[in-house]
Amino acid sequence: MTDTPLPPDAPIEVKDPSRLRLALDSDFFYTFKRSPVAVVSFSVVSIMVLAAVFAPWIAPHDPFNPGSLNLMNGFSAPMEPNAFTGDIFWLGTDDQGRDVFSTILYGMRISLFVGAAAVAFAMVLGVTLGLLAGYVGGWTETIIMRIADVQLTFPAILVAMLIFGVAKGITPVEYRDQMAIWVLILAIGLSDWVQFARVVRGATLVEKNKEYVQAARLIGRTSPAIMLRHILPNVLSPVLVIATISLALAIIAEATLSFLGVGAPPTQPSLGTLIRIGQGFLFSGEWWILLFPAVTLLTLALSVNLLGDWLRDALNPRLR
Amino acid sequence: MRRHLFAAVLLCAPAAHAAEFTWSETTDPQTMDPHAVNSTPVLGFLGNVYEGLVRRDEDMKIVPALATGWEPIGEGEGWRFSLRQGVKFHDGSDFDATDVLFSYERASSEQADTSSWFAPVSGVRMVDNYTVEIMTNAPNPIFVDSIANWMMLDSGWAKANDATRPDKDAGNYATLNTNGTGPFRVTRREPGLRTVLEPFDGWWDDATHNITRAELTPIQNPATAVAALLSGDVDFINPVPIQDTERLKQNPDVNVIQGIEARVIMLGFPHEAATLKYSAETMDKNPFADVRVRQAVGHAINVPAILQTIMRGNAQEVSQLVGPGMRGYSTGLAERPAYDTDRARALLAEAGYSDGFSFGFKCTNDRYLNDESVCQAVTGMLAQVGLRATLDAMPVQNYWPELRADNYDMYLLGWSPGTFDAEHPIRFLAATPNEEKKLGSWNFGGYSNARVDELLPMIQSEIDDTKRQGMLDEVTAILQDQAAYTTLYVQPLIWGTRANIELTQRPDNFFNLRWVTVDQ
Amino acid sequence: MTGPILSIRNLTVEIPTRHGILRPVDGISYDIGRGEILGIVGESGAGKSMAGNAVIDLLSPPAHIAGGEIWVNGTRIDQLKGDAMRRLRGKEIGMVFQDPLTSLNPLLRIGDQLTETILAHLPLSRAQAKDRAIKALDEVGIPGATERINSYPHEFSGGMRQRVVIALALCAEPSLIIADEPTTALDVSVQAQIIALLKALCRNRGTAVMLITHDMGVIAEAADRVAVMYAGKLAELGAVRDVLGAPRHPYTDGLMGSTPLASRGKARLHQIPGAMPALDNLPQGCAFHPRCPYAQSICKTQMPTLADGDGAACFFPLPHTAEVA
Amino acid sequence: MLAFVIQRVAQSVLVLLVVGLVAFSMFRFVGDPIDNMLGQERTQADIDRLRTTLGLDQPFVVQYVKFLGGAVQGNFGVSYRQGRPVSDILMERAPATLELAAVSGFLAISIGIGLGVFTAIRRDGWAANTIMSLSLIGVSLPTFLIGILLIYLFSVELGWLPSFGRGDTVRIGGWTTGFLTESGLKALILPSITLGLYQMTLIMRLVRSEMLEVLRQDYIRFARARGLRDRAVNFRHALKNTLVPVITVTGLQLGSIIAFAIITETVFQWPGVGLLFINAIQFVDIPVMAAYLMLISVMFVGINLIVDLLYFSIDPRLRADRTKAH
Repeated sequence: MTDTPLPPDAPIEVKDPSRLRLALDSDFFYTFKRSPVAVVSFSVVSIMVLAAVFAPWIAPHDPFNPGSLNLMNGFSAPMEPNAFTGDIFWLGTDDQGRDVFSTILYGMRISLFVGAAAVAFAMVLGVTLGLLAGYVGGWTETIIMRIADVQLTFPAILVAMLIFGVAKGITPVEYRDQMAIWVLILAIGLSDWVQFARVVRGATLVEKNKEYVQAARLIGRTSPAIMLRHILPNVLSPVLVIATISLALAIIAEATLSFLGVGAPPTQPSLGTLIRIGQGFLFSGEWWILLFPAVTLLTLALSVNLLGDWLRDALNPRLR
Repeated sequence: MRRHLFAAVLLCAPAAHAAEFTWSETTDPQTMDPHAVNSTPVLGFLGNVYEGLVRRDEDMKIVPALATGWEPIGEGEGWRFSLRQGVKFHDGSDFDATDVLFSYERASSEQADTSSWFAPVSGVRMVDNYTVEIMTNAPNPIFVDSIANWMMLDSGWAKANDATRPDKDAGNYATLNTNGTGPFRVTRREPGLRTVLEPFDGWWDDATHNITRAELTPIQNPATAVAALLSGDVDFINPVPIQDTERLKQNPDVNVIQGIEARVIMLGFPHEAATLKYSAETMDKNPFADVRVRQAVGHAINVPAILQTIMRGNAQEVSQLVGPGMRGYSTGLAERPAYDTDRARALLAEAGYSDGFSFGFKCTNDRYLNDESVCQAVTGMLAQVGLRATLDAMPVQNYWPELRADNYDMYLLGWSPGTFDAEHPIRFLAATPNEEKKLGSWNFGGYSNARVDELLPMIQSEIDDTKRQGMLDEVTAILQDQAAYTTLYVQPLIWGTRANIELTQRPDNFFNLRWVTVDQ
Repeated sequence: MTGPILSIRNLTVEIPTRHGILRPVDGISYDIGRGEILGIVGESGAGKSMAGNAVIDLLSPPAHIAGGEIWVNGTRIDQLKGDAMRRLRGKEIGMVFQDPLTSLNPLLRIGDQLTETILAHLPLSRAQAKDRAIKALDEVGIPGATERINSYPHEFSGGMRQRVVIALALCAEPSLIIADEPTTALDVSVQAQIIALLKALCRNRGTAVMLITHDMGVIAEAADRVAVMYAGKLAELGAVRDVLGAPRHPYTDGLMGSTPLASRGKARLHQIPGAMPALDNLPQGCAFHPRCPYAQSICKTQMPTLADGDGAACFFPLPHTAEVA
Repeated sequence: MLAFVIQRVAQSVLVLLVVGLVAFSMFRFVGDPIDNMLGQERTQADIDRLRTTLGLDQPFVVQYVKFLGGAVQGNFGVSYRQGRPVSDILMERAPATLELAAVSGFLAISIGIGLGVFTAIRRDGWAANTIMSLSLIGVSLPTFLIGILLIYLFSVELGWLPSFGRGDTVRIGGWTTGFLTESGLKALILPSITLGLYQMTLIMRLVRSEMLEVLRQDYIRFARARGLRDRAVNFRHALKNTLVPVITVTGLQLGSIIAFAIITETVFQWPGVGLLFINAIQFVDIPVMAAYLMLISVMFVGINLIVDLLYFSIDPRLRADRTKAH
């Protein structure tokens, strides 16, 4: 082993026990094992995500292909053979004859996709602007924070409606269905980034004056490098916590938007659209159209929230 | 002993003594001015406050109101009306011919939304204080029908409050206040919140209702409206969501009143378009211009299935532009094209589209009853015969501009005839669009047929009923053979009331308080 | 009242963790008499603060007292729970924390914090409590106490704030003060003032003080007797003169060797090799033996105990006769 | 202090201008208002005439400047749907939303802080854990569903509470209040729970984590070491320090209550500005939509300002070095 000194930045190849082993008996995983809430909610979330991803193979029917629907199957109760066609559906069918169980799986796919993408978009936008505002300060900070004020004025619902109007005005109809999903993501994301920005800005202001940042500046690291490699890791834990909570809220926001008629397209209902349709049948006796999607949404959002809660306590060293 | 006495007293109280009545609809009437907006919610509500020369009875027949009688002048150059004497407006002033003249000038003015009713009118003359002559530029047998909703305003009151013309832009005194001759006065108006009516004791007709106070509060969310009816917060809701009809019928303290509305739901085609706008297969011709393709659409849609599930058996199939029970309905042509997917595929193959084609299908999602669900069902059925539709359902305020700009390959349309006569839809939907003659203004597809255009004026001026009906049947037959529109069904009209309420329902969805009785 | 204010008999504090049960305090015993200052010294992590917190029952769970007895003014307090213990804190045992910046509630005036504590223990009217508070501030050397009583903590310097903390600790006339590293956060000049203040208060009021520090200089300055702790156990106990002058435990000797004392002139400082063992893998026998230059085989197997009273827990206490060196 | 307020007010005016511009530019795509204003038998000539009288045919910039000109004098133009000045309509409908927001805000804050403190103090107690999980339901179900279920339970099944509307109100000067009538109060219960539940959960979780943080500070240990009662330690010492950071976030939360009111008002048919806004969108009543946005942004900016001022008054450290601009 030649003993020329290693360049300061080169990663030091230290032969250590497998990374997995290290992760497995780290404190983080230790507290995870011991907290029943975390284990249960994590498994529920993963089951649901898997079910959503493999929906086409699991679901007995394809609810999104209008051709395959038989309208006469509409409103059949769970497990009871339909009066006209004799088909049996585990969780019954909705007004279009769509099997509620398969539509929940497909719907969850859209809800999770929209939720996750919206939160990711909000996180990236919020964190970058937060870092910029906190680190650079001065005019940039004021401008970003005032933009945040403007953004807070527009609640998610409003942003979605306006963007929908604009998007519908522009895109030709055959792309409209795909467009609807992306508009939803944009709308929910746009109204979420503010909280990321605020938290990151606050944390950056604190980290900025710390010695290790001044040290990094001393050895000539460029500002973006400092922000990304030094400040960001220390700011990540609150961001992660907000991300989990926002994921649950984003899924709910999509449901609320569809209640106002601005959600996913009618031929591809998301979980939220299903609940909106189901809400219409609350008094008419077809309880299953509302009950099952609502329970699914509740469990999904509850587990994501519980996971987020546990994550916040686990990641927050001082609280342990 | 005391308890019995108390019970006894209650029993002998009059069966239906005076009562308060609350009802809700999805939309609040925009204005109190009877000439400002020509829409069912507004005219339906104001029908309780203002009155016209004539009015419709419980079976939609025209009966005298402020006019006691009328007869044609000469060979149909116009109509002479003799007015009712001793009629008072709510503020006590008298009703006479000057008010009719004034109401004609106001209702036919440029600012009024009801000016189209007076297109056939050449002039109005006052013979004496209680006789009026309305001259028409051509014999017009259904003129009296078409002015049932033309309501009389008091010229004195309008001039005093500077409301001689309806004001759509900034609104005026008549937008918020009323002074009619009708059975009820508006005592409180909070737009969008609540409107309160109280009986007008000086009414010329005898009141058969027993209401002391009536309040209309709009409820937008259907589920909340049903909850309000079930919990007794309101006595009557219009409409009852279709899916809730079964459940409400089983509920002892709620009644469901079902009938058919005048609105016909149909699918429209781009007759004069050169190519399709939203087709994935780039084609240089417009398949819907070929009658066989349009007939294939008619055969591909299983209307009975739609009525059975989405409409819960509450609607009626229809084969022409007006529903049964309307004047001029062709009873002989009541057959719709049978649901026959093989026939549909054969027709498509015949027309050269054996493996079908894709196209854009535009729909509303908040205008007609369950419109979005029906469109989804239609999309599914058409897909089974190879007609691959991309459904685009949107709120109604975005819908009309899209249709006017021809941004569709097929569209959903609902039409309710203003005059409850078969001539009305022909004038607006089937006549070749013509701006000056105000024809075919809603004929987006640009359907045009020389014979139909030739027959329309003759129908409008034909006094003899049987001859008029013959011509109407001929037009209906042409439209059916050409499959100009694929008519689906007539919308149901479902009202829900508390068990202790009796009222009368009419196909025009006008709600008359004067026919309501509440027994405590 | 001649007995000791505080007497601890083989006090043990345990913390159950996933690596097994840790004993930061493992069977220590000592007394503090009236007006006496007992210094508790040792490297950081030796369990000094843990002992102090155990006395006033402020151990943060899962740490808890696992054995031994604590007597204050002749009454046993380690079994007291809830309100009984609460009434004791502040009234019988006062505590002074290390960092004056964080020890005072930033949003409350110091006057309010003082009167609040006084009224919690003494049956006085608000006005009497206020006078008492002003007298307490005078006593700890705050100039212009009557005006300053209404100012906020952030309006005082570090040294002044520590004086307020001491005033707060004393205002209910406790008979014992536990001072946990009271001078560590202060700069040297202020340290001397605070030490002088503590000694004066001790003499005038006869309060017993448990002075926890890692700074031998402070011990030499302030303490009457001193207890040296190593890995949760008492290494040596005795009067300051004897322990510092002629340390009998090799660890104390090592500590003295690495403390620059005026009396030692320019003698080279030397450093004890190695580091304090972590509590979860204590060496067999005497915990200090891996670092002890005089360690013998017995040290590696058996645990030396401290005979009650002064002395050193070591099989071969200094000064060594020839054969051992 | 004054300099700070002036600076924030200047920034707020800028925010309002931007809000107006963004809102106005988007309205052109939301639909064509003319269609809803004219009945079935209108002609193209009618449409064009109305378009010119409403000034909708003028270029976008002209419309925007005209709108701003009016807005400055408090004249937001005339509602297309009701044909009445928008400012009158807003004045009529604002009390309903403000009262609902006030009640649900109060509910959210009082219960939020109460439960937040409780779950922080009894951190591992079973009661605290159940409250924490139950409260999650408040954030795991969409507001409209909670509303409908409450109506179903309390109005339809039990019949205790009205299912919609605001009950009778009493007019005092320009303001109509529901607090003075029994039916008004009963009508307030369900909507304020629906609206407040979401905010309450967020505030509770925030207070809990802040309180846990504060309870670990030295001055709390010192307070305990001085033998103060738990009540004094938890409430006078810990709570006061917890509230400082809570105030800023709670201020923003209350702002979003008004925005969330849109859904609650739609479900309960509550005659507030939220419902008015939804009607305006369906009817493409641009003046009302623009005025609503302005009203909301004024409220938001106002709340932000109040929150900052509150921050100053509570934390003496800030008062000391006044120059530190926020």
